[in-house]
Amino acid sequence: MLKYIIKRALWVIPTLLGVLIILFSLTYLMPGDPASAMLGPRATPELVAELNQRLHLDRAMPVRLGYYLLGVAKGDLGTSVWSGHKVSSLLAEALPHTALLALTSLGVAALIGILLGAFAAVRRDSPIGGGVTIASLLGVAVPDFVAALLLMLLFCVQIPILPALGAGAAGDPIDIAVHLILPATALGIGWVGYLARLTRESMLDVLDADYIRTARAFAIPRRAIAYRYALKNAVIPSITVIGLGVGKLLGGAVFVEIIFSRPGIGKLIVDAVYARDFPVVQGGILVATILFVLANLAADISYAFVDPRIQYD
Amino acid sequence: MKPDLKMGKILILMIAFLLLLSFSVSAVSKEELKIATWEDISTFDPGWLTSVERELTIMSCLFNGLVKYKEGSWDIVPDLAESWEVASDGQSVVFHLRKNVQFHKGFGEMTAEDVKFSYERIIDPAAKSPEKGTWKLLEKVEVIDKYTAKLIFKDKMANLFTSALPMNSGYIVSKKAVEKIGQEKFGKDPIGTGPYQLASWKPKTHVKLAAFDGYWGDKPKINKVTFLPIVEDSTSETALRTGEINIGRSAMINVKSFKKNSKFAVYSKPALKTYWLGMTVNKPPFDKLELRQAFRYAVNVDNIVEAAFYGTAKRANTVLPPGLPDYWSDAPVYKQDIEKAKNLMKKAGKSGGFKVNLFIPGNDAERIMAEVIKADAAKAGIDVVIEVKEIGAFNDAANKGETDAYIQFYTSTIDPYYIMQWFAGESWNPSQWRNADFTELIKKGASEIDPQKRNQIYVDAQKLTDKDCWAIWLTHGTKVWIAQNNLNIGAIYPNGRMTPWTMSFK
Amino acid sequence: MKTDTINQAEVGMSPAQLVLKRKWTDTLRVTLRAVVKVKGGLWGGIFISIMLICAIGAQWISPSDPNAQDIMHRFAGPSLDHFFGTDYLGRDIFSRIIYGCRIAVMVAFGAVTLSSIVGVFLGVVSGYNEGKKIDYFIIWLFDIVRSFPQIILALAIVAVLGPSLFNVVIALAFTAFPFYGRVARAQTLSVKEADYVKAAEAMGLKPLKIISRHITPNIMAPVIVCLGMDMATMIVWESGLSFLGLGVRPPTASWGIMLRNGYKYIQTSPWMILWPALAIALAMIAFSLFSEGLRVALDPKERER
Amino acid sequence: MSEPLLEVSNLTLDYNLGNRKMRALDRISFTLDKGQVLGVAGESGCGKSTLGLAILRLLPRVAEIRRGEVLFNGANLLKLSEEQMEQEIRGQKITMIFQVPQNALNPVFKIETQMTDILRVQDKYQNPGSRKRRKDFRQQAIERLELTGIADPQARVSNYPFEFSGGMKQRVMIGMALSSGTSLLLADEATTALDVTIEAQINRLITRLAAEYGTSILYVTHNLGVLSEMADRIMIMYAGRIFEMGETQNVFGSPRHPYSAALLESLPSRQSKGKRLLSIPGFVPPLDRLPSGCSFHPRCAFAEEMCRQKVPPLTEVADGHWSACLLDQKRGRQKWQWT
Repeated sequence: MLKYIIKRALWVIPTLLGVLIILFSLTYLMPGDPASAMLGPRATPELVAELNQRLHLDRAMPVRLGYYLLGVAKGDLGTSVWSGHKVSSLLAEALPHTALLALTSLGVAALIGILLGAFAAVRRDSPIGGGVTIASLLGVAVPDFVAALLLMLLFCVQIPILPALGAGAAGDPIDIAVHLILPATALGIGWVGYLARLTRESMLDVLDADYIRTARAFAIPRRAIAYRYALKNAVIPSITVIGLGVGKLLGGAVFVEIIFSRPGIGKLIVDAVYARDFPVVQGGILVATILFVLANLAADISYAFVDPRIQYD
Repeated sequence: MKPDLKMGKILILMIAFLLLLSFSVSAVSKEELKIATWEDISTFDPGWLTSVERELTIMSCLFNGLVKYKEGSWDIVPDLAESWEVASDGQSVVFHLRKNVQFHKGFGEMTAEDVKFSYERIIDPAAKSPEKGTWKLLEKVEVIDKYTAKLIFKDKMANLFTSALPMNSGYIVSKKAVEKIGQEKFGKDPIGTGPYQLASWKPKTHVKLAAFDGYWGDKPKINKVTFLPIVEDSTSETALRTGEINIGRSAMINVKSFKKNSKFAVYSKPALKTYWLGMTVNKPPFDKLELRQAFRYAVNVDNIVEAAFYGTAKRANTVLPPGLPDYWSDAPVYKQDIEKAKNLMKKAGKSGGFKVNLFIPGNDAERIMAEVIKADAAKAGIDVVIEVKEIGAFNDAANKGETDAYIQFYTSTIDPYYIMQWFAGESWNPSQWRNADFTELIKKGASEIDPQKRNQIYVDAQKLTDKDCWAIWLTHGTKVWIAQNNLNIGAIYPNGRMTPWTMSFK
Repeated sequence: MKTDTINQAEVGMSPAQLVLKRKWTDTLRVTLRAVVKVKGGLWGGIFISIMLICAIGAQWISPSDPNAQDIMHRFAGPSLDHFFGTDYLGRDIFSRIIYGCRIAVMVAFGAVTLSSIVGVFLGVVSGYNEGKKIDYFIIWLFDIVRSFPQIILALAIVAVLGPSLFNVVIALAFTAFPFYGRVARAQTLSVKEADYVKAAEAMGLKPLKIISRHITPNIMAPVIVCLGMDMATMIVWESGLSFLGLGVRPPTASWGIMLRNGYKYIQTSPWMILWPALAIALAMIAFSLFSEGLRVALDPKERER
Repeated sequence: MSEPLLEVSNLTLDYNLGNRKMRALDRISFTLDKGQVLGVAGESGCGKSTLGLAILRLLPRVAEIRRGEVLFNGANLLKLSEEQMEQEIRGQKITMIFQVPQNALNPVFKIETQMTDILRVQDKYQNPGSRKRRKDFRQQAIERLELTGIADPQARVSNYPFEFSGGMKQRVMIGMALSSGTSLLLADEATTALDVTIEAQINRLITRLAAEYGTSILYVTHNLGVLSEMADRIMIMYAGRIFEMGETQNVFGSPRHPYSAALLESLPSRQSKGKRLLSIPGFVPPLDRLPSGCSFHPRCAFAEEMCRQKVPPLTEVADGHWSACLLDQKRGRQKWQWT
């Protein structure tokens, strides 16, 4: 098992190196002089010169790349041009909010989606089956930021019962939970339908498998067969999808955080983009990418936990 | 028991739990005041502040100056200085400081040393402070004794008491603190003498202030104030409706609906800024005075202001906002008069009409104004072509005079010099208007200390502007604050700036 | 069951040559008929054709000029002369939705074609040179671009290049090409073992010729299915970027910008947000149904059933 | 003769696939005594597997029992409630092993988990109050594996199914299916998927354990060779009907139905060395479009006009030897010689 994890982990390193190089080269795409673009209207000549010096913008490309990689290795992602805070501290503050949002939305959606899918498969002819197909279509149809807008319209504007702002007072779990309801629903809603349909289809296949018939032949209770024996097999396709989905989810988090003014990596990146605060943009994307790569790794590993056959190939 | 029933039960339980949570939404907890602002503050260092008006509400909580505007009006009253004497030649002022005033976070008592340090650090050429211009007439500060400081000037400084001392560059910082943590860090961790001190600052997320129990003046009634940077008006409106913020703002169009709603109280004040429809005077068509006057009669200012500000703002008749001492109260009010406009055009040989390029920035107010101007001007045969430009490009093009007409706004302070100085100079004078008498008047005004003489100088300057008709004044806009009705908002300055330390919950 | 008339001459030809031999219009007709047979495909097809018609003939179809402002009647509700009502500048929302199709279609087709061309080319090249250095380099490239969360990378690229329709297409294409690349590479790995490829190699054809003549046509089926699905995603991302103010420049009518304005005036007129949301949702459903139909039509296993 | 353990009478069953109605079992009647092995033979698609599933009521949704009774120790299994089937019959009195051992075990659970689950369920039904804990069931499972001849069961029990070969997996199934409480084992093509050497070992294991526990077996297979060694009595089925039934040596010795004879002739054996083996022409008819009369007549070399009109009833042509062939009944014992 360990060999398999290490193999997967080692492959991440060259990928991340490539990610850093692409992130670094983005600044070259910037039209005009990056420093004055970053400073914008406040660009007095002295400030531009000072920034050029601080970000080594005036040196040759390989030298700058070296500085950048060295900096990232040391954990120093530079300082925000706009607020003067260290990028790493800004990210450290924003990360927990995004992680919480991602985990709750994906977690709850996966739980409800998979259970709904299994439920629809067990009750094959019930209307639930049809409902699941429609839900999955809706899930695909309504992108997360449109769902966020409609949810806000419904629960904050028309019937103002849920908060539409921020992530709640730190340390007050109820308040944090209440501030999570709408954003997590917006992000997760697409997943419920999709995972439900995926689980329902694979569950229907699994229920026809021989080992299920064996279990019935030995009088294992019907519920244990469906929700333990069959579900563990049926959930395998969902796990890969969830691993890949984290990337899409992080993308969605950007919009949900903006719409609900929630602190987080997404909002940090977009605010930095508006303020042309490039070190923060680079740092934010790097962290989001690392989150995504780790999530994929986690999915691969959990895949092996669920399906033992994976460990050995 | 059927397996699927159990599943159904779990789902219903989960949904019920979520709903239960939502009803326990704690309305904004009593002792914390939440205020929505436009953008986040970029630095807390009074000497390095750039966009002034928006950040003064926060800065005035953290710092005091030697003098201040009395809360709710522009009268100058003592603050950290109990009294002062102005030298007969006006070249120096001696301030007697209040005793036993403590700085935040245990940085000790405020003394004349701090006053000297606070001003000299701004005029120090090496420090490159953006406020250098405000104090260019200050030569140095002398420490007479622990509680007495003498400011010495190169020349008489007219706006010392009106827009220097009581504004951000006049705030007193703790010398010990700045020397200990350095200017850059001080921008993130300010030490002043104000009623509140900085509790935490998360860029683009919130600024949390906590009441300073060692404050020399009367303690604020609310001990926690949080400023939330909210860019979109609609987000602030929604937060007001769900009770998440105490004070916020709304799009102009929705102000009426908040006024009607008993849960809210609406406070609106004319903003200290002026919108105008400017004409470039150094090239056709507006190099001819008659055509400028014709354009003035063609447009209907009342319509423009009503459309863009939905009735929340009044029209402006001159560059200075009303309420300022040197406001030209009997400035002429030009009503739309198509006939007069046509006659003037015939006199200038353009009876068949002419084309006008109108540049505007992308925000909604200017867009709406441009549309109304285009519709009215067409009645007089003037064909207005609107071009929307991104804010940076708009300012460049307007300042270089690349357009025939433009819609621009400048913010001002209670000191007329602050806004009128630009029209005498080269930069930020979009109409390219050069008038020697006007420039002479502005220079004299800058060093005239006697208030009556100073007011007359600025009124004459406004008359000159009206005579040359290079600008059609539109409005001073309005600053609207909407507060939950469980809050008495205390004193609000004439331009809408708030004073959190005077606020309390009912 | 009507069986396809397969004459003896066509036996033994590679599927792609079969396709190329028949006029491509026949293939299109056969595929479309198959797609339409699939339950969802029909509806998907209908809505997509409506979108295409709106995109091409917007100026004739839309009742009024999308940028014509009528300040006095702004925020008007749906009425006879403004089916969907008017926005904050008094512009007719119905016409803007129709013109919005144009942006959506341009971005969807533009980004998808660009990313598939680049992706398929790289995929086939790397698949064909399996195990060589270039294969590892291309796989490395795919993995790097794939490990970025797509919309976040697109957002950064547009921010750097400056928001415009062209830059949006470039950014979206850049983030999407690895998906086509991987599909193409996987297909190439299996197709390059086929006898008609071995035969071509035996005849001494240059690798580039083999790739273009023999391999690429045979791997297009799964790629085409990806195209359908991806168009829906591209439309969402364009509107997402426009929503953030990083997409198309106003005053062009794009669904994303209309969503942004809807959000800005959510208190004043809630329905302003509904129409673009509805348009995006319908486009998404249409494309996913259509590509589902496409998948079933092009998947030989499914067709027998 | 002792009172039969299992008595199936006039069992008729249809599969409703969309608009097609397939008669999978047509008036099947037979008896099975305690400790006896009844072989059920016939080409694939003749309904022999459906028989096992019908007895244990594990039929798919689309199956519908039209008529008939299945008496087990006097109780009609078709009338029992689902709870009764689970609590008393399935996995306890009647057990079943299936053809493809590869996926007979759940791939994502350890052997130990699957075995202990089954043992716990059985224990719960047999002695409700028992306080046995997981450790006891694990020990019981290891003993079962030992009985089936799996080496080092202590370690192997915590392996996953994919770590076992086909034969080993079938041994696990047999370990579960055959225990002291089992009265009837339904073996559905139990060794067909295994190679010949393993097949012999598995079949010997089944016979040994069945004898030890006095379990009767319904051994379904298309391989007559296996039945010749294992089965006491043989039943030959064709297109859902019984064509011949009797003592193994009688049926092998003197088949009373042309189809049985044909099956025997297509069987490689010492006698047929050097001769060409028979392959019966034509195909097994689809169950929803059966030929009239005797459903074998289109392929039967000896068919006559009456075979086409009348459906031959299953009649006793000798002591304990039944056959359903009009010609045989008319002409008495015949030597149905195909080649």
